[in-house]
Amino acid sequence: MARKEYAFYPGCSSQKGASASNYLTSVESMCKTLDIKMTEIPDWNCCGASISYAEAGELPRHVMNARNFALAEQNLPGQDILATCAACWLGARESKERLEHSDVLMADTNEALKEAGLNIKVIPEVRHMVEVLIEDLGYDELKKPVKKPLEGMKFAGYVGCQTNRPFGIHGESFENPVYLDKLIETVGGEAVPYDQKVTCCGGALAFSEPDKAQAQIRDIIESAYDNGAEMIVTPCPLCQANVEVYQGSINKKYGTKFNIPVLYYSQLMTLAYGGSAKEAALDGNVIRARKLEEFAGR
Amino acid sequence: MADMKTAAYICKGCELGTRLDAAALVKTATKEGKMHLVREHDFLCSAEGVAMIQNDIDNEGVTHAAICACSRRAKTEAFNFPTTAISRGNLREGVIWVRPDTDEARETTQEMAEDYVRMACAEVKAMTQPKGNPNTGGVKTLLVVGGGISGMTAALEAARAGYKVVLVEKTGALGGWTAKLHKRIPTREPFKSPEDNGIADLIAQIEADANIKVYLNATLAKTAGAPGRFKVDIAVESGPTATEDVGAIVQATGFTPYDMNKLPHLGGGQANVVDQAGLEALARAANGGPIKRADGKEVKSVVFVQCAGQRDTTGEHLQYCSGHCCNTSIKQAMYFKDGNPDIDTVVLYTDLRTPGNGEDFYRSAQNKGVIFSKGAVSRVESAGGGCKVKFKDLILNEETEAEADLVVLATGMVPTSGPDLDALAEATRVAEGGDEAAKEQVIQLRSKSVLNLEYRQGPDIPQFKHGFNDSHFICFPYETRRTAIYAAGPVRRPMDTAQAVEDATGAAMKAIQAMENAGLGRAAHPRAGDLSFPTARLEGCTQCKRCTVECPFGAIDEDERRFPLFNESRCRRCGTCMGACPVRVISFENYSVNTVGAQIKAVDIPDEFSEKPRILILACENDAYPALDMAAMNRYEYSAFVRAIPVRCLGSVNTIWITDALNSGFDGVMLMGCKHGEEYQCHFVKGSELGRYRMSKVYDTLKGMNLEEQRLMDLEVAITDIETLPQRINDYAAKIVEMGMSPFKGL
Amino acid sequence: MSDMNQQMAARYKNNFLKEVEAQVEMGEWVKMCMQCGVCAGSCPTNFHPGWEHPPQEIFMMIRAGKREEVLTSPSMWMCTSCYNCYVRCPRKLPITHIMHGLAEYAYQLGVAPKFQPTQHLSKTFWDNCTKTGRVNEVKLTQTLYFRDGLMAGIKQGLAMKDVALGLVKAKRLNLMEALGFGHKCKDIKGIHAMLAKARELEAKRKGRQPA
Amino acid sequence: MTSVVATNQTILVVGGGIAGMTAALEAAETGKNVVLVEKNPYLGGRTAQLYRYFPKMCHPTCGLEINLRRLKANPRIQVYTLAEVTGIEGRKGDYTVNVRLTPRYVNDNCTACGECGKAVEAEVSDAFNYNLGKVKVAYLPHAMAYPQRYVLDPSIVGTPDAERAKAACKYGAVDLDQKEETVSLRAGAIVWATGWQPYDAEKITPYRYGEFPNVITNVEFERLADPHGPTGGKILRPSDGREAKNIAFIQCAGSRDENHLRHCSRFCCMGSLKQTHYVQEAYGDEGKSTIYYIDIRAIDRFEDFYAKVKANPNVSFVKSKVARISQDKDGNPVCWGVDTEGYKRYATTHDLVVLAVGMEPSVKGVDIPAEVMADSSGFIMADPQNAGIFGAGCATNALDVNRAVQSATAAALRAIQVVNKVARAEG
Repeated sequence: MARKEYAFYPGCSSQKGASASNYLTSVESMCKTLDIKMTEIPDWNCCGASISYAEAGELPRHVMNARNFALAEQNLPGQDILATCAACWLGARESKERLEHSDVLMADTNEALKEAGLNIKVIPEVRHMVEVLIEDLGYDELKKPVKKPLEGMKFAGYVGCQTNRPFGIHGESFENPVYLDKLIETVGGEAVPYDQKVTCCGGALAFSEPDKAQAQIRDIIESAYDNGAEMIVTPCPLCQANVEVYQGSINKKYGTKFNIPVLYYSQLMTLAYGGSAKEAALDGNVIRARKLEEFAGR
Repeated sequence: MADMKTAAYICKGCELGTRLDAAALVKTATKEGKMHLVREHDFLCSAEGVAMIQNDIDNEGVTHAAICACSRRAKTEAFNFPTTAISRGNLREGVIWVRPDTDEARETTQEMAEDYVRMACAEVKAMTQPKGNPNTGGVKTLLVVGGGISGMTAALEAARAGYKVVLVEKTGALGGWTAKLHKRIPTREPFKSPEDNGIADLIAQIEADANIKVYLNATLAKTAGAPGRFKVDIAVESGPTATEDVGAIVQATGFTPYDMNKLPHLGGGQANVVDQAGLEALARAANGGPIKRADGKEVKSVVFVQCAGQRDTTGEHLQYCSGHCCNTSIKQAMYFKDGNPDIDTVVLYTDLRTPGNGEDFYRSAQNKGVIFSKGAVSRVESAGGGCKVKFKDLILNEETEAEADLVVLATGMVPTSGPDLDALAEATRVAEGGDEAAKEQVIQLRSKSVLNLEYRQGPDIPQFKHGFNDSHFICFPYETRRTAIYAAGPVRRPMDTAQAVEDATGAAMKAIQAMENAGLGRAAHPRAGDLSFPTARLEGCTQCKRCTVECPFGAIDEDERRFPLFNESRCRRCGTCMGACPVRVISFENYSVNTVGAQIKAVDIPDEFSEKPRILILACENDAYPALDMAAMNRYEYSAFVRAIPVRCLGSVNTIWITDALNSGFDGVMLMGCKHGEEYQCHFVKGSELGRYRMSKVYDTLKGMNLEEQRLMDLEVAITDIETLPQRINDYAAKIVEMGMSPFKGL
Repeated sequence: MSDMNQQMAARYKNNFLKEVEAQVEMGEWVKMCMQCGVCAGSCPTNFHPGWEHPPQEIFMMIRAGKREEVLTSPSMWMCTSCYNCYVRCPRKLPITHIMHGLAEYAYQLGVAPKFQPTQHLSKTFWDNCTKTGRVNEVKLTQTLYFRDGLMAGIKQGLAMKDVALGLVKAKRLNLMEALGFGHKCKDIKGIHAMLAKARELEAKRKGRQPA
Repeated sequence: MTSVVATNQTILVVGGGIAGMTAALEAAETGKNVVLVEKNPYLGGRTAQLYRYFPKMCHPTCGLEINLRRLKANPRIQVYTLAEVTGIEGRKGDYTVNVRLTPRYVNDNCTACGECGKAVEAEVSDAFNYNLGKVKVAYLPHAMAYPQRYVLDPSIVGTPDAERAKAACKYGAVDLDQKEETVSLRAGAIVWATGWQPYDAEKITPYRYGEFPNVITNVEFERLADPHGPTGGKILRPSDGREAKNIAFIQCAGSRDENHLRHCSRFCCMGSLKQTHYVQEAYGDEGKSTIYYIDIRAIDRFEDFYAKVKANPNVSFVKSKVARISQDKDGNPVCWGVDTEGYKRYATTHDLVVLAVGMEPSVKGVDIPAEVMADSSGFIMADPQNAGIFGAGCATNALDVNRAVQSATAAALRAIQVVNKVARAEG
């Protein structure tokens, strides 16, 4: 019997072969150590993300999330929904909030859900993995299993937007959240201070407005370098991808020589807990974190 | 005084005993101060030391005591002997704390201390302890002029405190402008909607209150007398003139809206353009139903133009902001929106000013769909069936226009404060020269008078800025220049009804206080409670009228023989009259030409070969003297050659003190007074200015004595000049040394 | 679509603020703006020269009835959903959602700027994820690249080749998905029925004819 | 044991700032007996911590001197400092109030000679200067502190400094045996004048107060400009002591903001306009001030003052609420935002940023008797039940000094109405 059980909502990008598959792998290893049990919500669907607003309109977006609520409630009663993706978490939480505050929306939503043979009475809590780690376990609990502290390694904790605004992690400030720095320190690493911690990476506009997005990504990486970071750590798949994969084109555009690995907190924790490079899915990084790979080898 | 028994007390605490030769000070007080009783004590302000003094008063019959210890500003609770004349020799802050503790300084420091002992003895002997005059008038009825919300509030609040009130209203009904309001700006949470103007209830309360006597259709024909004994003639339309005895006055005569006909470019005077008062009338006429224009058309769209003829930089219109208009327009926009949300209401503003909880009211208006645009209006023209408002949208940065059935101009408040006394005085001066136009002007100005005071200095209370009867002081909003007469409400300062209620209550408080103190012969602010008062030896008076002209408070009239006629309860005890008198016949019991003159004469002047100049400092007791004290507390040193005497105000400085000082061999005189001019700091209004003006005359005297002008130095000192003041003193001392000793020594 | 545009303008008697309040997600908040400009300053600022119109200006334009200018503006489409404006607004306006809502409305009315890339992304993304209930990243990328025709697509593709290769190497891009071997929901039928209903209800509530 | 002489005809005034002093003085000068309690060791409150007043640029200590003289001359007022009301029982016309007196460790014998201050060594941060500087553990709070008696910081007890202070005092004024005590007194009416506190700037996270040393508050800036402040009146940057010549003033820092204070604090616009004078006074044409604002609220005749400042070429106005502040490599604060008049982006570097923080009522969160009604911002409202407890000054609303004094004068009359009624009833 695991000490914590959750209705797991991995989200599209975390699936096998998808852009954040390494996130999922490392999360699974981490949770194994922490004895967190995650049961995937059967037949869950995409949250629609924030970008679909124009085509989707309002209700369809909420209905997409509502379907997941209904499935979770039906199959995993009493369990909080646990998301690892910042966008999934935000999208689902927004829908929850909106539905709970509007009887009209709620009624329409249930009418639409009926078409899929579903309906919702109570909407489960929607939690982000980071919330669960901090609020349900706490930094002390997270520190206990540390076998190999990541001593002498400097990380820039890149929080970005969607785990931070508008809901954020309880008790954190929008302008200078420190939970990620604390997680880094919990596993023995050093969190460098830098002023682009919550700058937007451009989000989905990395596709549609690459120049503008990449200008922001450049600022983020530059600041991380300037403050002595060897690696960047993030809780968000889109942040991870944007900041990692465009370094090449940014170098072309601005003549920079960026080559900084961008990792998930879950990868660091897996390693600190003694996990292998494989378990931490270090092979999933486009810019390989050599230093960590060696560390894992030791 | 036959039964005068004097005593001097020399304190040895706070290192006075070690830094100074106390025995020598005792000797000085005995031999030179000629005190009947001289005692020293190790710790004079201790219970034991105080008991010693009290015992001398009780059992030795001491009537006059010179306490030579610390500054008069220190240990006031300990050295408090109400029935005894007390002078304070300032040996601590005045001497040892501003002098270095070195052997070479010892001699001059001791000389300084001995002089302060001499001065304290001399001063106290010239003093008598004022007992106060209980016969200055004890009427405890309050006169309130103006029956608007301010006046009615003042009347009711005074009545609630148990005082009788006479309320005079010039129109046929109570209520004033507030009664003309459809509703008023909310005064309580949630600050979301206009609330009832509350006037009916106030009127009912007034009518039910036996302590309040109301005169309608009435004005003041004459106000004679002084606080505690005013006699007012009340002219009642179609009726005999009534006379009332009152003790104090609250002037709550309100305002009139700025005439919008002066704003043709904003459509003032056009059909379909009203001012805020006009809109209130339309709203009342609609009585909850749809608001209609004068031509009967239902208003479907309305534009509010803020700051119409206000915050004007051209000099043509009102320079000031009337404070309430933003909230008022918000309120009026709600008249429309609450009735019919589909009516377009636009407020054009440059700075929206809704202080405090007004912010909630602003938000509520937005929530109700009132549109606020930051725009500068250039023209309002009639177009089609309504108006076209041309303005620059400051956010979208473009010239644009809005159409509306009705335009409301937020014009400002113009106080009903009577004639400008300076203008009147000037006109009167010219008129006395026989100028007919001036005579006309005098009549015309006097016809605007509200109070018709029978005061030498004019029929109304002086105006401050823009015609408002406000106080000049931030800390003292009710510091009036006519004792026991207080302005309240929009006549004092532009304000809304809620503020007017608060203001009227405060004014009533001050008026009640003034009546109570007048009855006891006590002064009003800022020398509150002072029992001393000026008397004149009329035998010596030359009827020069300087005292009557210069009194900042209009306390002195002239009797039929043109002698000064003092109205004690109007007097604020500043001593300006005393300083003004060329023949020195005016004095207070405890502050006179003599109390200061004697101190000057008491100072020991070394001969001219001693290289020890003497510099007299006459320091304003409110700013300069505390600054000197605080410099001492910080141990900032200054010259041992100065001898400082606190004065009530530079205005009380009589030039004889300067000339006496210079004649008796002082080498220099420093005057320290507060800022004068437009932003004057003097709480006796023109005191420091007058003092300085008179000093300018002394320079001629100096020439006559073949003395350098620099022998007299005039410093403007603020209470915060703690560091700079000692430096300025030392610079002056150096200059005097450089100049050489005065030739008048030992003559 | 464009006749729907005229219909709407007519329905609200050219009172654009009222139209926005009724039609745009969170549009009822527009009137609460006090023009402090915090939103404008909070928007990621290296978007030089910035947007054509920042949020607070758009709100002012709405109040000033500049319907055409607002709906055809590219500004709303620049929103990265970073929520900086949202959390800093002293009047608590949900600005991010209002921006999305305005974009959505302009798009539904068919007056949004043509070839606006984010608009295309939005449609592509939604179609992609609702087709099977889950995102097919390869197809998503393809559609994005090839929106302007084959050549442009190849060019784009080449430009992004390194990115793609990197992801493939890292097993984070599965080209097999291109052939339809992607992740899918089981109850696709149910999802489609549910979404069709949702669209119908929303159109009904907002008085828009179904798209 | 302290004993307070008071009856049901006594007026209790809580708070010894300018509002409380005014209420006490106006009542006493009308012949009423007053007990004035103040939690600080001195009277004067926040006005004593201001350098100058708008619009006259005169000095608050001038008015304080007058009020202190009125107080010293008036035997009807009993003053208790280091005193806080802990409970009120009874009703209009007959209250029993508990007041907690914290030890000063210095008794009436003190002559303010300063020997104890010289003798002690330890220092504590200087609350009077908003902790911008330090004071000895035996100190006189400020040059015009009344009562003019030294204070021993509680931390001194049981330390060698305590013995040093005791030994240095020739007058037996240092009394280390003083204990906290609670006295109970009667009153017929109560004036609640507990004033305001500056809004906690750290809560306005985009401005990074507390993190960036060169971001300070308007109240702190008053102390910097004051010749008796921690810098001797020089306007220097906290980070490196360099002269701050290019200064940003950010309006509505906390005010008019539903995330912070809903209300407009009224005084801050005028406060910043005033403070641009300090910059001009200190650096002449080299001193540059920039005011970032939403609406300039220079109400009624204060408009004159605004006009004067606008005419100063060294002062510029930007209609914009600054979105965030960053810090460059030299520790200069950079203001980011958009000038809304015509939409211009800026990222402007300044030497120093002054946050015009708003007013929060001090009563907020403090346990005051149920009879006192506060609005949702914590300001005391006029009580419809017409009880015997009346708010005065900034405890009732966001007010400037002039209006606070007005309000206190009105409150004095309301209190007098109650005790006069009691007096009439008791004949």
